[in-house]
Amino acid sequence: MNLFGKWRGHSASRPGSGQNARATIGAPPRWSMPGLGLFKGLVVTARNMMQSYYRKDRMTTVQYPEERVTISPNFRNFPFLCYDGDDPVAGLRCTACSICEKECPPQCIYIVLDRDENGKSLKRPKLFDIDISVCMNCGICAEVCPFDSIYMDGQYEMSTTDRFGGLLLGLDRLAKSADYHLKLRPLEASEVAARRKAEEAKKLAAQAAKEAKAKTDKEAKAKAAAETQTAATGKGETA
Amino acid sequence: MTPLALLLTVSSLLFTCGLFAVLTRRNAILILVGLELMLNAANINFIAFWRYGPPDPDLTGPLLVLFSIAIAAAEAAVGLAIILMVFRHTRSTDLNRLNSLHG
Amino acid sequence: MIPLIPLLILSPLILLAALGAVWNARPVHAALLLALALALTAGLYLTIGADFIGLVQFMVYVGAVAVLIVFSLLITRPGDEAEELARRPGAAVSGLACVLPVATVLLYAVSHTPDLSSGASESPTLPLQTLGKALFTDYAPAVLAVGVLLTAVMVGAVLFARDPDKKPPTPPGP
Amino acid sequence: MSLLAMSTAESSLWSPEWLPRLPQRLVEMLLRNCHAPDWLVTLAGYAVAAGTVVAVFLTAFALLSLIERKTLARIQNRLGPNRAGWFGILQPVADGIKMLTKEDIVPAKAEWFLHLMAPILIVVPSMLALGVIPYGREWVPVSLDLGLLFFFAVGTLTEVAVFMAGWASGSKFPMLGAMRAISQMVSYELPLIISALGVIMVTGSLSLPAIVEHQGTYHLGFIPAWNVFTPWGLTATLVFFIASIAEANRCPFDLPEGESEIVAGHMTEYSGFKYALFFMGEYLGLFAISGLFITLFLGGWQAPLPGLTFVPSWLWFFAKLVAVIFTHLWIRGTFPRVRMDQLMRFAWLCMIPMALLTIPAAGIWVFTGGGLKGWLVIMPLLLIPWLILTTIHNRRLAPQTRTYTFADS
Repeated sequence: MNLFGKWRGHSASRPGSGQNARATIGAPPRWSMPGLGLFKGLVVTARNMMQSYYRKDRMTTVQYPEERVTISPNFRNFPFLCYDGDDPVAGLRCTACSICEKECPPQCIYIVLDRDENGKSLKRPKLFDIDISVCMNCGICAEVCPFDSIYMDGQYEMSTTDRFGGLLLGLDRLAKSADYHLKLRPLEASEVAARRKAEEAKKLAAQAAKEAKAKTDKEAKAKAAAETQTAATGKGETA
Repeated sequence: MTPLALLLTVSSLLFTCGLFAVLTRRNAILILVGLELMLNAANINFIAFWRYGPPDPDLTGPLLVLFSIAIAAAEAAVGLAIILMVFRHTRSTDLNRLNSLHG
Repeated sequence: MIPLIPLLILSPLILLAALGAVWNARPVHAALLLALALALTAGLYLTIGADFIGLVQFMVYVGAVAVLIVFSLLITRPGDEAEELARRPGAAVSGLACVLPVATVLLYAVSHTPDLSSGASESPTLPLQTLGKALFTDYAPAVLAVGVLLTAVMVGAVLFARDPDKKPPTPPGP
Repeated sequence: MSLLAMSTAESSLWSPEWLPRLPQRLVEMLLRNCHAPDWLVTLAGYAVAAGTVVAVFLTAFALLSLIERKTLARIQNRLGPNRAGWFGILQPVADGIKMLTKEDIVPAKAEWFLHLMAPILIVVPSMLALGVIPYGREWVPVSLDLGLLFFFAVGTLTEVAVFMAGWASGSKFPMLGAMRAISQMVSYELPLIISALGVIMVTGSLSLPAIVEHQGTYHLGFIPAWNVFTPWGLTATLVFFIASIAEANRCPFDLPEGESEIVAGHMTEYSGFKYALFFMGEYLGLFAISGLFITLFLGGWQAPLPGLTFVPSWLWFFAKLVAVIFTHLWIRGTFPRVRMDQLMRFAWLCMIPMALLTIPAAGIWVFTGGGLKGWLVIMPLLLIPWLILTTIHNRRLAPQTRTYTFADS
């Protein structure tokens, strides 16, 4: 009654197909006991069932709300904004350059630049909204950000009963500290931190150099002026 | 009215119904329906006479009904097989369309 | 008169179902009503003591014949309902003209049937042992004949139903 | 009337053997003390007996719907439903509430009357069939002389019901599903009934209690004389079991409702309570056919060893029922669904010949008086055709060798 009979030649033509590969490679049997295949299948499922009660490695189910799998550092979901230090407003890396806003394929980012009373840019966002009901998690915003400000988050429990306000993330919910980023994706974050530190140091050094140069210039200028003065007085004296 | 007369009346009316179906229907399968009704009417007669007639230790009536049921089943099977074959030929079970020998 | 009550209930139901089977314009309804009529007849047999016959009738007629009819109705896609309705009055007249004489004769014969029930026992049951013995002794030739018939029918039905143009089924390649 | 006679035997009222009949007997005693007329006592007794059976099997249905999911989950190394209550024990309740509160949709093109009747007609035959099975030595809800015939006769009603469901829904998938279901049921009913004929021949009765009584002795003092332990009985058991899987529309013969092909077959257009009724009918049918299987071949309520008769007989019946149902679940968890042509060819070219062979085999068994002689005569009669048939089948059904043009590089 081998309804689901051996697929003769089929397994043999596929090298290394699972654990039965060795058994089926080679000459297929001309005749096998009818019903034996069915019986073998039953044995397999019976073993599955029995072992599911005492072999923990068989059961891969994770009881979600109580247990969770640790997410991989490569897991990425909706974006968030990174800030340094403790103050989410002052330490925000974002400069409201709105590159991400322009690059976003589904256009789910909305940025308003903060200005002072004279209309001069304060280089920080007054408004930074991401509509995660529109966002498609592509990560382009994180790619293009030149200020290491926007990264993809690992947070996946975003469900809410408020389908408009609840899914529109503002600055208050987007801003997360650099420490959070470090915890979420240690490798990338420490790299970024090191790079930023180096840049900072370079900038500081450059500034220091500039200051030093300015100082030396000034000194030189003063010296030159003094020299010309003395020269002039000297000339006057000589004249 | 005695039970026998009642059953006989039912059986004759059933037979009439079946005959009517055979005469008026055009769909071959529904003609078979009429035939089944007629056979059934005959069976009722056998049972009625066995039950309400004189004692019948040989069980002639029920035995005849058994054979009649077997033959009715055979008749239905063959009839429907023929109808299916005709249908395959002419794409119709309307007996009025079976008017030419050269299908 | 008490044994008459189930008969009085079942008989009109059988006739109504049969009328429906005969006169319903939708073939599938007609076939289902035929099944109902046959099932009610089986019930009639059960109430008057022919248990075995009733159950056999139910099994063969409802389970096999009615289902077969219904099934072939499905396969053959019966014709237009409107056409059927259009030719109904004429069909009814001619059909009745043919059928009424038959019905008259039959009912006349029934009304002149002598009352035989005086000799009948009160509630006879169908003795299965006797039935079986009779089938395999006195009626053995008939049983054999029916067996041959059924075999022939099975073979014949298979041959008829086979599609002549179809090639023999090839083993299914994956 | 036998029921009335039994219930007057007051002496054994409180023995465990009588436990399932207790409600019925209490009602009868109560009514008799109130000087109710005899017919009323009988009627009420039957009603309560029927109510007991229905209550038992509806509970079993609810439990099975959970156990099936749990077992299948374990076979697939999952956990199964475990949220509603302790180990998911309230899952059937949750399912029931869900089904009952769903909207009951009747499609615009449906025939509402037939659409309504179909689920009812699915449930009724299964319940009727459950009524004639002997569950215990003293627990036969309705003892019919023609019990087996009644069972099969009532079972045929399911086909009509399935057809009604498929046709009355007025759409394509139900129609296709119904056609598949009917052709499958008609094809597998034949081996089902024919394989039961051997039992009838050996027992000489159509009464199910008599069939169980006939299997009540023990060979050599410990091998129960069940029909399965005879050569013809073994063949008939296998044929009957396979046919019963097909009759119950279960995997691997669940083509009528093959989800991946035709949505849900004849149940596609049903929702809410009617859909639940279809499921109930299916599961009750499974119980009924498994109960009949146990009665015919596995000795009914007989104990497997002579020393174990102190356990109430109905407990043995239900233990066997659990085993048979578990086998059904196991098979469902193991085998993939067959194709329509495989199904048909298997029924007509393998099952029916084997079923037919069990009839002469049973005759020879009776004629030779069983024992070793019977085995020696009958085994070749059954084994050789089986090997020939299955070998032919294997050869014809085996898929051809695949040749990969690009994949093997």
